[in-house]
Amino acid sequence: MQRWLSLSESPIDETALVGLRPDSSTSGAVLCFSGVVRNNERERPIEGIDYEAFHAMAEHQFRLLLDEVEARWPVESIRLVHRLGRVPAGETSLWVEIRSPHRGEALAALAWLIDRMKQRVPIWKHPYP
Amino acid sequence: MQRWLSLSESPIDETALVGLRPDSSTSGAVLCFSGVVRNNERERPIEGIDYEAFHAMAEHQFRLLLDEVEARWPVESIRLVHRLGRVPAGETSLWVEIRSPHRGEALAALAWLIDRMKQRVPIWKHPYP
Amino acid sequence: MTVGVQFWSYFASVTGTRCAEFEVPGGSVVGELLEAVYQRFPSLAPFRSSTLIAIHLDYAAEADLLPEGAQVSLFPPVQGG
Amino acid sequence: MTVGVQFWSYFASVTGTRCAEFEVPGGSVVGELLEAVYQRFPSLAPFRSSTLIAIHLDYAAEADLLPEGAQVSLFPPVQGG
Repeated sequence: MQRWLSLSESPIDETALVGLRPDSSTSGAVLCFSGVVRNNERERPIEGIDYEAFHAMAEHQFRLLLDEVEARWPVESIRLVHRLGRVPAGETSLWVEIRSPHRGEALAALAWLIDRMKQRVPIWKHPYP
Repeated sequence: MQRWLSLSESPIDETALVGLRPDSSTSGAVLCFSGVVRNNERERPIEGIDYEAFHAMAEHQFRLLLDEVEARWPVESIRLVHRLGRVPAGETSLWVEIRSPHRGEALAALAWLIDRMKQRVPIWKHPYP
Repeated sequence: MTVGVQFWSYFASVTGTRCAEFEVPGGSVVGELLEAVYQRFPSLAPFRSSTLIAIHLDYAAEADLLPEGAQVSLFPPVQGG
Repeated sequence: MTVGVQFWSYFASVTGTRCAEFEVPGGSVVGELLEAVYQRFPSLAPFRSSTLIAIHLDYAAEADLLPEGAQVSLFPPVQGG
């Protein structure tokens, strides 16, 4: 399984990421998830979210999760970007792309990966202002 | 629910589609699926697939499915493009984007929509050569 | 009344045509039209159990009444995506 | 032995610091370190049941042995995405 992981304060350029997708004619399914910061948190309006990470541990935990995805599903590649620092509402904080031969395993792997990320990867949200 | 549907023989420009995504800071989840033509069909190598459609009925059936998605899930928008005619292996034949407040409904709606499409929308695959 | 029938996907190869017209009595149902179709195109009959039927743009069943001026489509299982 | 402890997210506000050092006997387990942490930072004790613990980059439990030179992290539930 090819993997590409990035935790960065830079905005996530989804157009560029899609443009850089590696060619493959063996994967029939490409599933892409963008988590966008909403303009409210528990029904109170917010400007954005400040993402704090224990960076080294977050990378390590992401790698463990990717190992587990690889063991469980026939996924050909995963690209994952998590933005850190201040992310204004309307911008993307998480971008995940999964390629697999069929859509079923991509859907299952994506749902599992995001659920687990929210339990295991040390990143915290601080809404502002 | 906003909707945008296109059945066309033109290649699907995913980068452009992502770039044209309407802004929204109320939707936390954007899920995007690309169905890519594989270089084999039932384990025999192929160059590509020629997609035949009963065009008017396909559009009508897609609209009925989108009506049902709208009734079942709090989806904010769906954009769907199905390519017709000859699609070489490695190129995208189906592109679907679903925006919703949370990822759960986007995942459920996407899985449902593609399953139903494969039962209801009159499009047929003719592998070549 | 005259009913137009279109054949899609490999049904066009099986019948050798993309469309045909049939005369059926007013008040006929889809199943009665199918009998006339299979009489003219017996090679299509073996596909009957998996045949999908539409009147104009909507799916129909064999028991459905044929409206005046119906355009019927017959096709094999669909496979978009 | 000396154990470094880091506090993440609002645990840093609760303790008023991002890191602290503790002296514990060799052979101590994580739970024993926690007792020392809560003694110095009693305001952190109410969060004990939801506190996540890591030794270096891996999750740990209260019963785990503290290795020599351990770097321990304490933090509230994570919320990436």
